[in-house]
Amino acid sequence: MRRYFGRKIVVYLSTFFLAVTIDWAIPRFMPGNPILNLLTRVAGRPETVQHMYNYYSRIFGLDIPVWKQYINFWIALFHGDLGTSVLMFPQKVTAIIMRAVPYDIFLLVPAILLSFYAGNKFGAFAARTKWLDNTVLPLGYMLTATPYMWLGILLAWSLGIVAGIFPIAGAYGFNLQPSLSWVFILSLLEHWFLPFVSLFLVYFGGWAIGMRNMIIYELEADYSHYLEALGAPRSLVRKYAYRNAILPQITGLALQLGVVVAGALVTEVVFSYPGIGYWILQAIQNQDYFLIQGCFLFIIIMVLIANFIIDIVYVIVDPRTRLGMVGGSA
Amino acid sequence: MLKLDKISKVYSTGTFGGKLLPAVVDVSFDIGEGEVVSLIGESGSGKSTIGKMILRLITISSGKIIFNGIDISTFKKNTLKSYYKEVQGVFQDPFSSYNPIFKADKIFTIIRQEFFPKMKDKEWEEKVDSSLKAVGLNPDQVLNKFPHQLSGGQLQRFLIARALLLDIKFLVADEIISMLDASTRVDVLNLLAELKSRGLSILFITHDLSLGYYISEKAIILYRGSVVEMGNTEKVYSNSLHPYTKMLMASVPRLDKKWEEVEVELKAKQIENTIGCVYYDRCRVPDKDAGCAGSRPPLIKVEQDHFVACKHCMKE
Amino acid sequence: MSLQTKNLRVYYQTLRGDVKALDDVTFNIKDGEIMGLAGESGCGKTTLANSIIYLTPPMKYIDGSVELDGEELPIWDIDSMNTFRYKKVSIIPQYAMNAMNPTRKIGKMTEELLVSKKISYKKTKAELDRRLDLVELKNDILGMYPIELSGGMKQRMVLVLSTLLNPSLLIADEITSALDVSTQKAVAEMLVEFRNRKIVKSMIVITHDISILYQIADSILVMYAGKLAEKASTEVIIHSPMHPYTRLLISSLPKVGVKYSEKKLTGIKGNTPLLFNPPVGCRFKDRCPVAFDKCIKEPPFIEIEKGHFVACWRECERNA
Amino acid sequence: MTEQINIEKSERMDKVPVKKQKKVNEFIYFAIRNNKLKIGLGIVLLFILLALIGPLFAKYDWNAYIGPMSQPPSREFWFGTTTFGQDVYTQFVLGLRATFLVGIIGGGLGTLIGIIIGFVAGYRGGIVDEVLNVLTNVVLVIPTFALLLIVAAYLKVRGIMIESIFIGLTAWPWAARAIRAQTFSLRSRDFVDLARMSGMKPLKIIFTEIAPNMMSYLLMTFILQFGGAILIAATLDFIGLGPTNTISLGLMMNYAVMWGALQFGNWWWFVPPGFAIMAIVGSLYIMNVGLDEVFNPKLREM
Repeated sequence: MRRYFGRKIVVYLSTFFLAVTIDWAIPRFMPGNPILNLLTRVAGRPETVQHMYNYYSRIFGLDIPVWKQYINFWIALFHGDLGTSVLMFPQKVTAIIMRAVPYDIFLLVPAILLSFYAGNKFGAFAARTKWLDNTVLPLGYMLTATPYMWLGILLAWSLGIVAGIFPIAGAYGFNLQPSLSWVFILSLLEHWFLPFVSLFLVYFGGWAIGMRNMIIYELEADYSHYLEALGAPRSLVRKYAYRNAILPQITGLALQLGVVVAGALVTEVVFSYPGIGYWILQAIQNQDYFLIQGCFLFIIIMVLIANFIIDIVYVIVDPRTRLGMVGGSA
Repeated sequence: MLKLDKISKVYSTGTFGGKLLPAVVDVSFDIGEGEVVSLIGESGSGKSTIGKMILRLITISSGKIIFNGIDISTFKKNTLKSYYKEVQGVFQDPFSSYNPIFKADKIFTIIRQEFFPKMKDKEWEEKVDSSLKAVGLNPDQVLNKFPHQLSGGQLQRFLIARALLLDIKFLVADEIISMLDASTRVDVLNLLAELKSRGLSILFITHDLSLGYYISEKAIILYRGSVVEMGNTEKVYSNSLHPYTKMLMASVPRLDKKWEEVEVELKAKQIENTIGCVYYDRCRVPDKDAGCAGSRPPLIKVEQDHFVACKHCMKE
Repeated sequence: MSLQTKNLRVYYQTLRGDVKALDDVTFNIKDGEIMGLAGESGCGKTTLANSIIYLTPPMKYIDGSVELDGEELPIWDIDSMNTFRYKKVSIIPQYAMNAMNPTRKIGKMTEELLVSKKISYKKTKAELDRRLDLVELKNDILGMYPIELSGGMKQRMVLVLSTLLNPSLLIADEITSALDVSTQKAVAEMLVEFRNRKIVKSMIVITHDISILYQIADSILVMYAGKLAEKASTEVIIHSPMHPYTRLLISSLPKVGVKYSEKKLTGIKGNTPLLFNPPVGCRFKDRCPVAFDKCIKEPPFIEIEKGHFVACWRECERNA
Repeated sequence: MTEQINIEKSERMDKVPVKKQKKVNEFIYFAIRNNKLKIGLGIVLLFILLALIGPLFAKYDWNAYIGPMSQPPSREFWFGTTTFGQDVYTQFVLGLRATFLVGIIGGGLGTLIGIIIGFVAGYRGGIVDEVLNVLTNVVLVIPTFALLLIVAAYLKVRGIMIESIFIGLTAWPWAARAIRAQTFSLRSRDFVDLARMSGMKPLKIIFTEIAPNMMSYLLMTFILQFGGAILIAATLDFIGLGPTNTISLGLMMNYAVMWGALQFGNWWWFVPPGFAIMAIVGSLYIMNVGLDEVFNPKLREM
């Protein structure tokens, strides 16, 4: 078990180190001069130009040796300083991210957990039931092959514009101010629903087929055959197979997190939902490199933390890892 | 011709916070020309590890293996190839020894490519035919077939024929008949005995005591990586001294004698005495003492050609 | 009469046609009998075991019957067999090492299995503890996961588990082959002990190692290529076998004390036939040293002496 | 399929033995009876055909404002027109081409890197394996999408090629891991030891002994990588980080949303590209399950 976590920590630290380095290196080594790009963008506002020029020179300044720039980057990072946004000048990048995060959590956590539960149940139910396997599971494959934004667009168009049931932009009504009133909460939920459903459906398809494939192997495992040979009812055999098949699904969740997050980003773009994804699009369109960098690092850190939590959950649910026998396959 | 000098193998289980696992500990013995030596042990005793070390398939952690006066770890590309020309191995699972998607002959083709690239087709065919005949196979029946079309016994002989294509002096036979059916076992065993009479040296690795007795003149009993008893086969069998050897002898199911009443060990072999006698935890010799637990007994000569690693057993 | 099979025929369905894995199998086992089932790989041993308890595709029931304690087993019907499985007939499978759910504690798994068969775990618990004691396992094993056990321990745990409901018939399929000789002996002797204590009425012990059967079995049934070759008491099979196959098989076994240089043993020439289209008549005739013209016809499996059944024309003639 | 072809190639034989034919037959037998494989392959081939010959029927430049704005599908404009009056059909078939290109290059590169790393790590073992393992795991936990995003954001000019290569460079860890595991298990088989005892060089052992056994597996890996690359590309394109000099299915959706296709109800603009991606990738996945059933007897329906 110590080895298992030792390995994980090496991976996490290396990943974090690598990500920060990439984040630092890209604007410095990519073709073109980011400072000039930025300055052309803000050229219309003379009062900020001088200020920003000084600021950028300090960050990208050629007078400081490269290694010092690198170290300064790390120091700033540990002080929670990801720079200042150009788009929202003079707001700090961290402040923008922190404002967006609650929306992401609100959207992602229920979508992941509910789809994980429902998808696995459904996949297990469909496996080895011939007609379901042949009719409903292809649907699962199609769902997991659906581009997130497309499903979002379809839902926004059909339920939002054509049917007019749900709003399709923002996190709450434009005429409302955040407050703890019923009107506001209702508006929040209304705006939340479509992005949630479009994420949920795609994730659901993925879990369902994943479970279907896993449980078939478990149902063919020796322990399943032994139970059947002793005349145990189908329900017990399936229960065991399900419990064992869910373990690789948990690992799957850890590995899929990156994809899951990407899905959330584009879905937020479709629905102009003010999470990180929305800000990334804004940052890209306005060439706000500090905001892009900040969002990138933030996503990395979040994914690593989520991964770590999943690892711990895995160790708790699988006795084999606890006993240190299969810890090697990090 | 082959001499093992205090060889050990330690497996480490990973780079990060790994454990060290000794598989073979200070094993020394030697095999002369035309001699068959049985290496007998239960699963996990390190017997296959020794075979693989001789075949240079795994590295030796410490100690030396000397073949005709040369340390085999010094062999590099070409010298290693000439080593393989003289030393070959056959393994337990006949089906795993063949690449399932190719025909069984592939193992011959490889030999030709690597060792006899210049040989003419005709000459090669004759060579293959004669070595197949030497192992009692009919070339027409076994050539040009896929492994699953041949029986286990045929496959094992086929492998021996492969070794015979080379000019081998030494063969490592690792459990080569344990997966064969009773009816064909003896034939493969007899084939080994025949090769021996032609001057081939064989290390016969087995867990089956009766097989060891049938074919070898020297027996080595291995327990958890250490030699506990070795010597002339008859002496080791009829005058077993080490409590482990005795226990083994009593547990073997025989056809001529019902099982004797001997205490058998049921506990998991988890507890491990790492500094003392390897058998300390399971040993039932009444006068086992702190000395047994504290230091590993060396192999002591009890009679001509008979050694045992237990100081309490010699008195009898 | 504990177990009685009559003209049992079970085939394997494959793309290339049916494999006649069990062809016209008729034998019986008395109460209290441990019958050893011996033969080379692919002779139908495991098929026979599975047919009696767990006949699933690609295995296909053709005809014949199996009676246990005078009651016919509906072996062709997966569902109605469930009432007999475990309670009347039970198995220790070949894969006993992996037979327990790796992520369940052993005790918990036992409990769930019993409950699923509508049996109270609480009431059985005392007996379970006694049985564990009998096989020299501590009962805290119930709080462990299978991975924490050694091979021999798992084997014994499955022995206890499979026999917990005192089945009439226990099938032990190659349970000692994966074990070291020392543990092998212990496990084999436990099988005998279970019979002696009448936990299990009778047993079929399948192994390719005849010398183990000599130690524990009362009778031995030798199979060859999906057919029965010979059945008799253990002593008779080992010391005065009649079927040429049995004879050759036994004489080819090396024994401690036999040396190549002193007594050269011989094997059986040829290979076992493929069962897609088995040879007509006696299936052993192509390898048989004493085959003659009559072997073109199929020899019946008949009782030549009391309790000694053989399927061989030579023996028929000699006795006729 | 590849496995069988490989047998053919590597063995120069004049007469075909019975058993071998049976093996090929068995594969074909199950392949043509496997609906998943047939339907999946059929749909994918249909789209490939459309991508190949579709552009030949396109009458316009994809970027030219050629007709009336926001026209629904008609005889003149098969898939209708955009808010600016561009022909959706032309965009769609060219986008399909781009999609398959990304799949082949991105998926191919991902598979290739996966194969190299998987083979080396699995065959060499030891410290090399440990290091490659950490590398694989590091790339595996990085949300590669976020990485692509930051790289793409800084690249001013982007073509399909660049996009595919970056996708390939980040998508391999899955494949590497799976191939490593397979190689590792094959490596410990005795026939590899036998090859070593014949003095064969490691590279030759990998390519002549290990790889041929994994052909079906490698094929399936490629299919999965292919589908994955298409999805990632669509996502990147959608947030405006796709190619800057051509059209793609993801870009079509991007433009559609950006220029009010939803509000104007121009469904013909955003439905076809998304549908095509879903159908292609979904069919690939279904095809993969079919192949798995064909190759793996355990999974065949009972």
